[in-house]
Amino acid sequence: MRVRLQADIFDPGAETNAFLEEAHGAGAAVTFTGLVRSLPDDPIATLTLEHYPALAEKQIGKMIDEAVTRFSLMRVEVIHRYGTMKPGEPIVQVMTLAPHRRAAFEGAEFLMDYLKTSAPFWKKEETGGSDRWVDARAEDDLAQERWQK
Amino acid sequence: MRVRLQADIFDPGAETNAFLEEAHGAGAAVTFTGLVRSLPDDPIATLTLEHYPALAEKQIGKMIDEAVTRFSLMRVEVIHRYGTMKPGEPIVQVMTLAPHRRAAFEGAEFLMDYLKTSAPFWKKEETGGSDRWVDARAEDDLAQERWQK
Amino acid sequence: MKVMYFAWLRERLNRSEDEVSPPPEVVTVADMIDWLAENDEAAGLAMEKRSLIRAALDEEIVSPDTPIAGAKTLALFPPMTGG
Amino acid sequence: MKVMYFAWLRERLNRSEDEVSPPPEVVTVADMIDWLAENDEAAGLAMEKRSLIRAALDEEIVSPDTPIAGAKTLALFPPMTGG
Repeated sequence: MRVRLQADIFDPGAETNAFLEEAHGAGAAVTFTGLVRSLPDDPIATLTLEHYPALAEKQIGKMIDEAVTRFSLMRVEVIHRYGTMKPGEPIVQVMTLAPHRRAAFEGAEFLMDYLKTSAPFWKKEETGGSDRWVDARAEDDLAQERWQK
Repeated sequence: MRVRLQADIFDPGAETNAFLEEAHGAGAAVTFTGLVRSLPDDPIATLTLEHYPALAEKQIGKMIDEAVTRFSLMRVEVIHRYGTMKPGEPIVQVMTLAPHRRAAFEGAEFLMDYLKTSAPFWKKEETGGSDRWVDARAEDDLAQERWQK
Repeated sequence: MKVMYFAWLRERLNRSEDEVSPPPEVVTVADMIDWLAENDEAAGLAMEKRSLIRAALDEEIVSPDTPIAGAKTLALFPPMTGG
Repeated sequence: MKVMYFAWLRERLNRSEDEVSPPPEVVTVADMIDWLAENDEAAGLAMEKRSLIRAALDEEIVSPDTPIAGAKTLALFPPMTGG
């Protein structure tokens, strides 16, 4: 299963190990784990992700196809959560497998850059009493644009 | 412990989970795992890594200091094996933790590029009856050079 | 035609979808947004900044000039913040 | 002074280290490599291509023109292939 959308928390290391079980003789594996951030100068209580399930699955599937072709990846898996989560919990994990490191790194970065701007999820931060929808970042748009041929 | 050199095999996912236990509110974690490659057109029986222990520990420590400063990483860990290992086994793992994804990715790539060219390890592939020392790749020198300011 | 709303757009409209029958002069996604905004005060306010509204037609992300003819579902939402 | 050898250099010399006392005209790492190559046929052959020999002086990677005065250990090895 290349795309998994779930409300439940997942175990980052266990997912990596399961992914590596079929390593097919590959030389390089990259795991990116996105965590619910909570820095001292910007603490949050919880993060809630709303999503559009059918479109999310379709969009991420397309991104994976593109990444596999473009970077000749041997395998890719994306896990993305929705619902409410606490600081420190994993939100998203992207795993790539390739003969050499450059492709594994680039494939994972490409997928993360696209997930940020083109996967139908919306983040809302709850900080004590007030809620705020997270604005899309211009930086993320730029990160995505650098992959455009 | 930021650098670990060992002959024993390690568990990639368990190492990532231990690393993530002190996530310090970070938003992004990257794990790179280098595996003993064995592709159909270039199969190997075993891979043996020779190393120069004191220099390896020192060199990797310097690389980590440089990566932490340069990419403002919150935490880094490098595990590197030596001795004889079989295809599919992990050789090296680099883990980085940062507020945002770009730094975590770049820090891990930087460390891998430096490990390839500047950490005193030498790989020998055993393929059926014959042994051969792996040549340094010009590609790896170029990958390292791109980080030079 | 079903229109779905997500994130703050859903919250400001206080509903997650509408079932609508736009008149024949509503041809594109942009026309549809204009028509929804004209016929509902909450929608008019929520979608005042058109540049903040993204659309998907039958689970395909589309630009505002895309014709809606034949589509069953239009989803309207703010810029995505996944990952 | 101790000289250590690694990888195929160690294999071709059939030993992992030497204890040597170079004459005073041996000033730099490059001089030391020349001196070792002159005084041992196996070393001469193994280090024929000087561009393939890297050096570390007291656990510090150095260039061939580095003076060896005062150093306890010189390590000689092929280009590294870590990671």
